[in-house]
Parts: sequence; C-alpha cells; structure tokens
Amino acid sequence: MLNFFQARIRHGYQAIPDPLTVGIDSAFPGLPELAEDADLTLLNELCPTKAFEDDGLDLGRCIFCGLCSRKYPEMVTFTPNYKMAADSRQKLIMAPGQRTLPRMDFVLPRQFRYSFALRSVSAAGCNACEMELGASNNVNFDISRYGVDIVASPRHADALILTGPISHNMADALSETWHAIPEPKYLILCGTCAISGGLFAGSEAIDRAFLKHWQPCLYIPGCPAHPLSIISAIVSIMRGSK
Amino acid sequence: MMNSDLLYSPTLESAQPQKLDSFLDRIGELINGGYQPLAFFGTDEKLIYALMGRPQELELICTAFPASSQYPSLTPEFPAFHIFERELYEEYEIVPLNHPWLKGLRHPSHGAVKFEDYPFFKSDSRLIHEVGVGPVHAGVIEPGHFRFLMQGEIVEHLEIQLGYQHRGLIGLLCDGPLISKMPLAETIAGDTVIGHGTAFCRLVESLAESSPEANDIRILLLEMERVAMHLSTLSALAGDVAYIMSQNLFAALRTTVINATLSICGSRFGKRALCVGGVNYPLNKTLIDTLKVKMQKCAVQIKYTSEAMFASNSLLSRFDDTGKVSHEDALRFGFTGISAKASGVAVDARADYPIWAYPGFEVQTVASGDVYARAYLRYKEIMQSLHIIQEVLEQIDPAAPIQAALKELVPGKIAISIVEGARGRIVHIAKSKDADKALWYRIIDPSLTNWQALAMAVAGEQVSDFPLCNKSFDLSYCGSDL
Amino acid sequence: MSIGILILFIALIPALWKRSDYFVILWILGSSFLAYEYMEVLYSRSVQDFILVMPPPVGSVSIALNKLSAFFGVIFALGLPVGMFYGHFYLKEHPIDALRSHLFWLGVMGLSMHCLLWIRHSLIFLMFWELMSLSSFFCVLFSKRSNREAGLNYLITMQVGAAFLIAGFAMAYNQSGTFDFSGFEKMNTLPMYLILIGFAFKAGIFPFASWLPQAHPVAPAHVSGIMSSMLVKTGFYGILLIISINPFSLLEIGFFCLVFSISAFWAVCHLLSERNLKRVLAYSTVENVGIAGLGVCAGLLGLQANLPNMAMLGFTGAFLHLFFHSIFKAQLFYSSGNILSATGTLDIDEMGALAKRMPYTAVMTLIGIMAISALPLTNGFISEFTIFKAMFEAPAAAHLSQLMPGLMILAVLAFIGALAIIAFIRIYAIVFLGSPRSAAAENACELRRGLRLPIAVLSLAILLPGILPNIALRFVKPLIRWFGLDMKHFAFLQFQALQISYVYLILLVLFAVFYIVRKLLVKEKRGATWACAYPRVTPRMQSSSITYIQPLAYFLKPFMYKKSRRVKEEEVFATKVEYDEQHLDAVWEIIVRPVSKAISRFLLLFSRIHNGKTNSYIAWGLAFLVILLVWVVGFR
Amino acid sequence: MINILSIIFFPLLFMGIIHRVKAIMVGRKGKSLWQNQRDFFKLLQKDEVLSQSATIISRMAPALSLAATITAALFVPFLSTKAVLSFRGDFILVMYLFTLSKGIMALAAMDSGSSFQGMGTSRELSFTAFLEPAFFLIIAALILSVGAGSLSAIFALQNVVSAGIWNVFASLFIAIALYIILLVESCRVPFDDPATHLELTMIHEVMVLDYSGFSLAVIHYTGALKIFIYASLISHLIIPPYSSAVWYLLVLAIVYIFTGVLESLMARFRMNRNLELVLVPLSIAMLTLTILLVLNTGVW
Repeated sequence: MLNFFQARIRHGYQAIPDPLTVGIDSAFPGLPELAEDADLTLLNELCPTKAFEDDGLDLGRCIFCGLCSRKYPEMVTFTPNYKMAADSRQKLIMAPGQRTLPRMDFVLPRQFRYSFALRSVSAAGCNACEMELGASNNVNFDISRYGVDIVASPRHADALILTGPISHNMADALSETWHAIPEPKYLILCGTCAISGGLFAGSEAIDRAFLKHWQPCLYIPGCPAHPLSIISAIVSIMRGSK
Repeated sequence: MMNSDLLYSPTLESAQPQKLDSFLDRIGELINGGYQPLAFFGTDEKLIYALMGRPQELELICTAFPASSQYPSLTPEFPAFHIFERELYEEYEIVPLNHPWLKGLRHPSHGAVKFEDYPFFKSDSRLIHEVGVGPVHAGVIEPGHFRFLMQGEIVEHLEIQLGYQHRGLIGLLCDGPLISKMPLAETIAGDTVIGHGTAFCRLVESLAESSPEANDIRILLLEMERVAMHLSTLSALAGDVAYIMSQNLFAALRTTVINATLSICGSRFGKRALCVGGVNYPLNKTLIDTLKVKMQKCAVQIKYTSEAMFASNSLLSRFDDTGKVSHEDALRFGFTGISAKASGVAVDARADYPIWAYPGFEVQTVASGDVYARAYLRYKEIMQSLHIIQEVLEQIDPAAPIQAALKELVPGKIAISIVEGARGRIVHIAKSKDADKALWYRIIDPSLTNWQALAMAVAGEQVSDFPLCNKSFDLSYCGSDL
Repeated sequence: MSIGILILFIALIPALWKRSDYFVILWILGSSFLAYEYMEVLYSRSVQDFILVMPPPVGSVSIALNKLSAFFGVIFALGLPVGMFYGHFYLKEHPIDALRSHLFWLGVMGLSMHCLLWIRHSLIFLMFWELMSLSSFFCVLFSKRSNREAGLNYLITMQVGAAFLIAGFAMAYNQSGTFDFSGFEKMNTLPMYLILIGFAFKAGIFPFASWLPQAHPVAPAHVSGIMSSMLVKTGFYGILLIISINPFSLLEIGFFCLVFSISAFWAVCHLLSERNLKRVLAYSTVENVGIAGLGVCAGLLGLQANLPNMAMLGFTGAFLHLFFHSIFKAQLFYSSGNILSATGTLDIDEMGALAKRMPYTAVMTLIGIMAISALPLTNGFISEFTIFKAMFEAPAAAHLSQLMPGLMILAVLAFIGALAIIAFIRIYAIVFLGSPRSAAAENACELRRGLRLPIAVLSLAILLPGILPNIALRFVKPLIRWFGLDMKHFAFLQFQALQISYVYLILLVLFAVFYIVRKLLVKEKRGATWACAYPRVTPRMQSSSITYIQPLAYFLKPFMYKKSRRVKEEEVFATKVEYDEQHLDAVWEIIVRPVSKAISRFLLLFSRIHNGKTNSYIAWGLAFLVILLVWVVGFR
Repeated sequence: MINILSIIFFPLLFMGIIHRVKAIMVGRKGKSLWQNQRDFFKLLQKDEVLSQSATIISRMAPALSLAATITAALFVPFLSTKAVLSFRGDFILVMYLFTLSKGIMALAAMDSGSSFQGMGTSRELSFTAFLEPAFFLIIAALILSVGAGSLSAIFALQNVVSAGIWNVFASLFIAIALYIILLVESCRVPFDDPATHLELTMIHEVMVLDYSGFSLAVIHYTGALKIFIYASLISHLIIPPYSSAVWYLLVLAIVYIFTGVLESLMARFRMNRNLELVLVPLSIAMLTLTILLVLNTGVW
C-alpha cells in the first residue's frame, strides 16, 4: 500500500491541464498546408491514397504518411495543428493556400452540452485508431472531464464512433449496433479509414454501404487520429466551436 | 552492430517441388528434429510451401497441389499445423483429411466457407448453455466473436470465431509496386507498426539484395514499441481487475513512451518512420539526449509501479493460477512470444533468428504459464528492452546516412524475414514476380497461432476471468485477419 | 351435524355417474353452508357440539367444533370448492378412464377432511384419518403410468405416520381412560411426542416430509393443490390441537425451533436446486409449514418469557401464514397445472418466454410468486412481517436462554426468506421470461377461461388481505382471543396494519406517477436484445436453470445431495462436452425408498388382495381399523 | 420535509464525490461533481429502445423499483433525525421494500433473455441471501442496546460516544458491517466494478445493459439513493444523538470519500470469492450481538 503512494507521488499529476489549447511536439504531422503553386497532379502521383483532388488535399483520404512533404517540402507542409475536424465531407478538403479548416456549424442539442456517451465500433480498423480513442480517455487526455463517456452498451449511448474501413464481415454488426442506440443519435467517423476507406478503399473485402444510409455529423481525420484531435473535435460539437 | 544477411536466403534448391508424401515425410522428420512450422501455405502457382525453422536454421520445402485436392492432415500428429491447414482449406479448398477442426478462418467474401453458417461446436445437454460475446465488445476493442459453452458460470469450452477484421490486405499488397506498399505494411497491425514494418522492409531489401542503413534506429523504434505495447497491456490488466491506480500509472507511462516515438517520427505508433532501405527521419544529438533522459526516468517509474503492483495481494489473488497454459501445449501448438515464454518455452526471434546482434541478450521466461506469468514477463521484457534502448542510444551516430539507395527486386526470388514483435514472432515471406511486384506475399502474425492459447487457457475457468485472460495474451485481431 | 356435510355426501352420487359438473355445484353449495357455520362458530358461539352415543368400546363420541377447528374449517370450506371447480376443467383438459373412482375419492377426501374437524374422539378421528389418507392416495393415482411407485410410497408413509398416531392415542387412552380429546390435556411426554410425530408425517415436517415432493408431481394439479394447501394443514391442525392444551418447557420449545428451522432450511435448499416445477412447489410447502411452525415457536417462547406481545404476534403470524399459504400455494399449483397443460412438461429447462404466450397466467403467477416469497403488497408479506415482529420483541426477554432461540429464529427466518425469494425469481424468470427453450414452450398458448377463473379468484384473495391486512386480522382475532392472548397489543397490530396500508398507498401512488410520466415522456422503439451485435442469437444463449443458483450452490453444497455427470472428450480439439446433474432428496433416496421397497415386496405376498378393486381396498382399510380396535381394547 | 428534499437532491450529488476522489487519487482531471445530474437530465430527454423479448415487466420494473426505494427512504433519518414516516418494526418493511425493488429489477433483467443478464442477476441475488440476515441481526443488536422500535429512532439513539466502552465497539463494528453491506448493495469495488466495460465481469451494470433513456436514468438514481440511505444510516450511527446537521453531512461525506479511496487502492475479487466476503457483515453482526448480549443480560 505504502509503496503505492510512493509510486503515485513520483508519478506526479499527469493530466494535461487543457487539451483544447495545449501545444504538441513539432514533429507531429497535423493540419497540412499546400503552397499556392502546389502541383496537385504531381503530388497525386506520389500519394498512396490519391488524396490530392483538383481543388486541394482531401484530409478524408490523407494518411499523413508525409511522403509528399518529404519529397516536395516546398509544396506541402504538415503543421503541428491537431485541430482537424469537419461536420461535412467537403469541408475536409484543404485548398492550396488554405490555412485552417472551415468553421463547424453543427452543434449538438443542449442536453448533450455536458454529457455525451459514445459507443465505439471498430470495423476492421488496424487498432491504431482504437487505441487512440481509448487513450483519449486515459489519465493524460481524460475526455471524461468534458462529460464524455465511452459506454459498454449502445442502449446507453448517444453516438456511435466508427473506426476502420468497415469490412464486409463487420457490416451487419455495425448496423445492429447503430439500431440499438436510442434516438436522438449521432454518427462520428474517426480516422481516415472510416471516412474514406483510406488505404483499403479499393479492397473487395470492404462494404461501406452503411455510410450511404446514415449521415455522419462529425469527421475526424488522421491515421490514426490523435487523441487531442478527437477530444477537440467532440468537445467542439458539444459546446460549439469558438 | 549488424551482422546482416544471416538467414535471409534459405537453401532455394529445397524450394523445388517434391512429391507430396516425401514432402509430408520431410515435415515429420524436421519436426522430430526439433523444427517448428513457421509458415505453411498454398500459393497461386499451385504449390504448398512449408517453412520450418529451429534456432539459427531455416528450411523451406514445397510440393504441388494434390491432384485430388485433398491430403492426409498433419494436425492430428502435429497440432501446430491446425491453423495453417484451415487457411489452406479456406483459400484453395484443399481438404486436409480428418482435420479435427476444419472450419473457416478469415471468411473472405469469396471464401470456401460462408461467414454466416460457421459451424460452432455445440453440446446437446440442456444444462450446458452458450454465451456469445462480440463482435462488438464492451470496451474500445477490435471485433471478434467468442462462443462459450458454459456449465453455470464455468467455461467448459471456448471457441473463437475471427474474420471480422478481414480487409483483403494481402491482395492489396500484391498489386502495384511492392516498395510503395510501406504504408499498407504499417497497417497490418496498427499497434505493431514497427514490428511488421521492419519485417516488410527487410523482406523487400533482401528481395532487392540490398542492405539497409540506420538499423540501430530501427532497433530503437522496435524496442520502444515493445515497451509501449507491454505497458498498455499491463495497464489494461490492472483495469480489468478494477485496480485503477496501476491502470492509470501505466497508461501515463505508455503515453510518455509513445510520445517519445512521436518526437522521432511524428506518429505515436511509429508510422511513417520506416522506409525500405532505412528510416525516414534522422535522430539529432539533442533528441538522442532527451530520449536517454526520458527513457531513464521511465525505467525508474515503471520499476516502482510494477513492484507496487506485483506486491498487492488483492491483485495477485486474481492473477495467480488464472488461465494456465501448460509447457507441453505451448510446445505442441507452437505458440510464440509472450504466450510461449510465459509457459517457460524460450522462443524469441531476437535469439533464434537474429537480424541484428543483441550483445548479451538472453530470452526472458517465466514458468508458471498463468496470467501472473504473462504480466510479470511483460515487466521483465520492458526492463530488458529499456536496457537495449539505452545501449542503442549510445551507439547511434547522428551523422550516419539513414537511407540506402533502392535497387530493383530480383525476379523469382523467395525471401523471408523474421522479426520479434511485441506479441511474438512475425514472419513475412514473399516471392518476387518481376522488378517491382510480388507474386505472392505471406504474413504470419504471432496472434494467428496464439489465439488457440487463449481458448485453452480459459477452459475450466470462471467465465468472469475471461477478460483478464484475454488481456493477458493481448492478441491482435487484425494481425491474424489481414 | 350440519346440512353442509349432508350436501357433500349427496355430492358423491353425481360423482358415481361421472357428472363432475353437478358434483362441483353441490360442493360449492355445501361448502358455502359449512363456511357460514364455521364463521358462526368462529365469531359468535363458543362451541357447538352434541354427543353421539355408540356401542362400546367406542363409547360416547362428542362431535364438536372449537375456534381452532372452525378456523381450519373456514380454510377448507373456502379452498376445497375452488379446487373442485378447477379440477372439473382440469379433468376436461386431461380426460381419464377412471373418472368415476377419481371423483368419488375426491369427494371422500374432502368429506373426511371436514369430518376430522368435528370429531373429538380419537378412534373415530383415526378412522377418518385413515379414510383421508386412503382417498387422497387414490386421488394421487391419477394416470396409470408413472406414478404407481410414488403413490404407493405415499400410502406407506401415511400408514407409518398413522401407526405413530395409533400408538400415541392408545397410550393416551391407557393414561386417561377416555377416547375423548379431553384426555389429551397434560398428557405424558412419550404419547404426546408419538402423536406429534404422527401428525408431523401429514404436516410435512423435515424428516417425514419426503413424500410431498414425490407425490405432488404425479398427482393432477387440483389434487396436489388441495393436498398441499389443505390436506397438509390437517396435520398442523393436530399439532396445534396438542400444543394448545399442553404446556412446554423452554428446552422443548428450543427443540421445536430447531426442528422447524431445519425443516424449512432443508426445504429451501431443495427449492433452490429443483428443476421440476411442481416439486419446487411441494418443497416450498414444507418450507412454509416450517415458517408457520417457527411462528408458533415464537408464540410459545413469548408465553414462556411472559412477553404477551411476542406471544400474540407469534401465534397471529403462524395462523395468518397457514391461512395465506393455503391461498397462494393453491393458486400456484393451479397455475402450474395450466403450464403443464400448455407445455406438456414440468421441467423448467424446457420452458421460457411463456409470459408472451400466456400473459394471463404469467401475471397471475407473478402475484403468486410475490406472495410466496413474501414481497410487499401480497398477503405472504403480512404473515412474515408479523412473525418477524414477534422475533424483534425477543430482545426484551429477561433471560439469555429465552432470547437466544428468538434471535436464532430471526436469523434463520431471514436467511430462508431470502433464499426462497431467489429460488422463486429464478423459477419465474426461467419459465416465463427470456425466449422459449423448447418447441413445447414455443407452441404454448393460453387455456380456457374455466382454468383461469379459480386462479383469478385466488389472486384476488392474495392481494386483498395483502393490501388491506386488517381483513385478515379480523379473521384470526377470535382465535387469538380464544388462545387467551394479549388483545391490547393485537389492537396495536391492527393499527399498524392500517399504517402499512397507507405506506402501500404511497408506494402505489409513486409507482403510478413514475409509470405514467414515463408513458407520457418516452417514445419507445423495439430492438433486438443487445448481444454484442451478434446477429444470429439462439435460445440456447440464455442461462440454464443451474446458472442462477451456482454462486449459492457453492456455499450450500453440504446441504445439496446431487448426482452430476460431466463428459469432456478431446483429441487435439474437444469432440464432446456434456453435463447433467440431478438434485435428490437424501432422506428419500437413503431411507424412505429402500424401506418402502421392502414393505411393498412384503406386501406382494398378499398380491391376491391387491386386486385393484377399490371396494376391496376399503374393506381392508376397515378391517385394519377393526384389528386396531380389538388390539386397543385388548390392551386395556 | 427537509428529508424529502435531501432524498431528491443529495444522492446523485454525493455519488459525484466518489468520482472526484478517484480522479484525484489517480491524478487525472476527472468528471465534474455534477456529472451525475447532467447524465440524469440528458437521459430523461432520450427515447428508449426495448428488447423484442421484453414484457410489461421490463417496462414497469424501474418505476416500481424506484417507488419502493423512495418509500423505504421515507423511513430513514437523513438531514433531520426525524424520519418522515416511522412505526414500531418499520425496518422489516424497509428491508422488504429493498428486496422488492431488487427482485423486480432481477426479473426485468432476465426478461431480455440475454445470457449476460442471467449471470449478473444470479450474482447479485446470491448476495441478498446473506445480507438480509445480517441487516436484521444488526437491527436486533441495536434494539438490544437502545431498546427503541423504529428505524429512525434506533439509529438516532445509537452512537459511538454513548456510555460504555462496549457500546463504542458495538457501534463501530455495526458501522463496518453496514459499510460492507453498502458496498455490496451498491455493487462497488471490491465486489463489482461500476466502471468496468466487460459484460462477463459486470454484476449490476450488466443487469441494466438493455435499459436506455428515462428508465436508465431512473435506475441510476435508484442505485444512488440506495447508497445514500446506507451511508446516512452509518453516519447517524456514528454521530451523537440529535446532533446538528453539520455533523451528519461531515460523516456522510467521509463515508463517500472513503469509498472513493478504497476503490482506487483495491482490486476487485474473483467472482466466486465475493460471497465469502458477503458473509463478513453477517459474522460481524453476530459478534456484536454477542457482545451486547453479554453487556445487557449480564451473564457472567
């Protein structure tokens, strides 16, 4: 018992004071910025997920592998800004010269302002996003401080947070879970795989029909999405982004 | 510190197709000679390969598909083959006769067996009821279905149905130039990025017969990954028995470690760190020093926390004698990594098939084979890895080149790379088709073989101890489902 | 004697013509007469009796009622016709060839039960006692198939019991020189205990109770209902008869406490693990008799330690419990009859989800279950509440020796109560909730109105005194006064009963409010039960009956006598897993069965006599009594 | 009146204390003190999804269980020592009201026909078997020592500082026994882990796995109220008779804080060992009883 307190005291106070404003290691590849004169086709050649469209870089497809920024540092730079999230697919596209993602209009109803329960479903995720989602509720990031809870039963949940590209074998289970959540309910996509299928978009073992029927209210890009991104995104739809 | 191409080109003449029965006999001989099956699979060139290995030695043999597309199963004699033969059956509909457990494995949509009508093992007696857990588990966990046959609260039998994570990764690996598949290799198991990444790189490099740079940085990342994984498992174990103190302490420590990884490559899991031929990001002097300090502090912290944890009675009463795996079973089924080492089987790719010399490395094992063993072993390995990390950090030369120039693949070459990931022995084996594509590519994640260990461990236990056992193995779903 | 009895005699005539409808009507008629009579006795007249002079050695037979017998009389007069009514429809559900004899013996059984209460002469009493045992035996022999052994064992057990009675009565006769019950006052220890044991056989008290769980499952629902809710009470009536007129030492009371505690505990252990629905109910009868007995013990203890309040509460509790038990136990047996008719099985592991298929029975049974596990809002709670209160008076006792038994009973009662609740929640959940475990349960459907009406009536009889306890208290009041117990505290108890009713009012209002608010606020949607999103859930994925008690079984192992069979074969992988277990009644397996086997083997010598003709059975029964008579007289 | 108010406002608030303590112990920011209320009101505004196999029982269970618990609470002394209702022997009714609320919830849990809920129910029910006798014996012991007849009176009169060293022991023992009962009844560590996310290991949580929205809110509140009742009893047991509300709140807070600390420092038991521990209050009660017997009846 005593050596516990010892360990605990050496351990000190671990929680990040404020995940919404805390700085992050400059090595972290956050929100990318494209130079005005970025040659998108050239970049698209390089990109493993072909995330560069005619009007910019689609964060929903980008896996932040940094290939482009290493090869053409003058065209693409990944800033350590972890605040990446959007409430619609289009808003995820970073046009050349764009500095930030457009502001989110979507805000949850009042009752969810300080209490929001998530049911996570991993549909063929590679377990990186899953671990980051778990981490966002650990002692350091501690999303529970905002009243966000990751619950066991979908009956207790307000939202389904999906990770992974949705494998064929997982499709049924996913919709089962979605239907088990009582109204009003929301769908959150966490990680590039969930948003666009990422690297697996082309695979025949993937079945993304579910997303045809249900409209997500929040997209959190990243491969995997960083806990800080997840937290800031979720809090911003709870309380409205400042 | 690299004695490189040891073991990278197994005697290729032995990879000439043999007669089926001589092939089977050979396998028998090898196993009696102390070999373990590392891989056993069919390929589109209508060949069945068997990669057999024992410390410092590898042998690759193969045979043509049997005409009758069936052959006497190896499993009854050598259980270690059971999962491989299921794979073979599923992918090429080659039936291993009197295989005791011939069911689907990953259930690809075009597979031999449908996912819906998976034949679960059943019991007729009324007093045995079933409990099905998954695919959507209560926590933030990957999907998999566990079917218990229960006598009251006691587990009579556990059957594990996987395949929910199957996302057709192999197929994707094989179309397109292999070198561009690095990001894909990193998602084989997102928590073993470096493990699989290294294996992939080494494979491609030896297919291209080029030798990479910056191995020491790879070692560093690999060991850091190991530390991080073990920490998260320890944290989860503590969490499962509601021991929130250590749960949170370990979680915090993991964060420190993976943030250190982030400071190297920008990803907490070491994604984008590796590339064929070396690594993407150099280590400068200051970073090395900060890492030294960080890891040093971590080591002290971990020591304190673990000692406190392993001294707490209420926790030990949960860990001791829970979920035992016997030494014999571990050998028979050819488990690897923690699952084997915790039952006193000293298998560790770092010792058996070293890709780098680890000076003074000896395999850590614990004998008892229960949850405690697996937990405590993790602690021991963490300490060992932290030691290695310090050594590596000493040796890293910031000025050294980090990437070797890439050569083209040698067509028709078979290469093997074996890496000890956090979960155990990772085997990648591939054959190059032409200058840049692979003809076939095989990934054997340690979890694939180790799931059986979990099934055996919980038989006869209280069902309420299952989550604990499960965590103590901490196996990868996506790694085995691919 | 009364006109009621006469009518019941007449009722036997339609029975012989297989006209069960007239039979029932006559029974209802006669019983209402009788009920009126008993009530009259209970409230106004002290006793009503006349002497019937018979040739020696029988001598003058006093036929009389006192408050006690009247009390039981009311129970019978109200309970029996309901049973007969239910039986009428039950027999329609399960037609039998031997309808005539069944009805006849049914009538005889009821009659003899009533007559017992009137007779105050040991020989004649014995005669009716025998008649009752015999007739009930023939009633148990319902379908020819399975139940021969059980029935025969039952008969033999009863005869052994009777033997004790005979011996006891004989000795009492030698001592007092009269056959009249007045001779029982202040009798010696030995005969008294012989008689008590004799009655204990009928009352279903532990070492002698093994016949109950064996006989009930094979008997038709109405018979087992009547037997365990009323026939058993005759035994208790006898015990009270003795207790009411004999003083007891503290030691003896302690001993009674022990016996009843063990009896109830033994029963509840089996209750927990039993899988046969009717057997469960049979065990619970033993348990409830035990509880009532503990109430009596509390009463005696109160008298001993001159705590008038405790004494009053104890006896009140006991009487209430006897009365209420006869209601909810009958109700549950009839419900089980309906379940049997609907599913064709009694094994609870074959049932499940009946609540969806027979909602009516489900609700009724829920009420019965609540009553039998003494949950508030039902009558069962009131009686146990009273007994508990009696125990909590114990701390006022002057002496440790008087206090200890009280506290012991308290602990035991609480423990037993809790276990019973668990047991019955388990039963109800497995039978009515979840999803069907077998095709039989799948295709079950609600039964005809006639089979539901009696249950409805009884449910009402459960709830009414449950919510307004004063009704029941008024009913036992004269009895309490007759026992010369403290009326002042009784008045207080009545006041408290009123308070409880108010508390219930609050409870119900609150409940209604929350329920309605929910109704108004909430939009409901239906979805599959959450099973981790596994789409192909099967009914086998719900706990079997042993799961619910396993945590407890781990503790009660020493008290549970079970045979289990576990098979697990595996080569590399499991090839076969099986498990089966049976919870058996140790007393039955080890003692009763062998003995009765021996006896029946002995009886086979007279197999010529055992020719299956009912009249010859009577002949032998009577002959037996004549012999007995001669013996007794010779003794003198 | 003041008691009714405390029934309404305190339970959820005090549950918050446990969260705070745990958070502080492990060094995280943690949930807010008001989180429970927030969740409660959020749930009230959500719809419900009911299992297909659910019958009327599932629908009425939460309401009935709450009604029963509140009715029971009316007999308990809270902020004011004088309970709203009380009569001689009311504790029997209280205990049985608890049982009613638990019983109906158990039925509701098994109504859904899921195997997890079957397990959870059997585990939770098996506790009651030993708790009821324990509770009754405790009451009997208290009656012995103070001779009062109703719950509120008993717990108001009994206290540590009253005369006699034995009484001190007695009431301390009883406090411990009651505290264990509290832990079991409210399914907290070491018996159950309210924070666990694993169906197979849950006890109470798994019973409500299929409830949502309003019903879930009601269930949470009922659970909180139950803890609150036991905690209040303990606190009244400790403080001097008819002392100021400040004392009461102080001790109450201490009880909750202690729970939080305990949960941070202890692992939960293996499932089949739980029952052994549930026996502890029973044995403590018996011990106390004997002490008091010796005391009051003055044998030897």
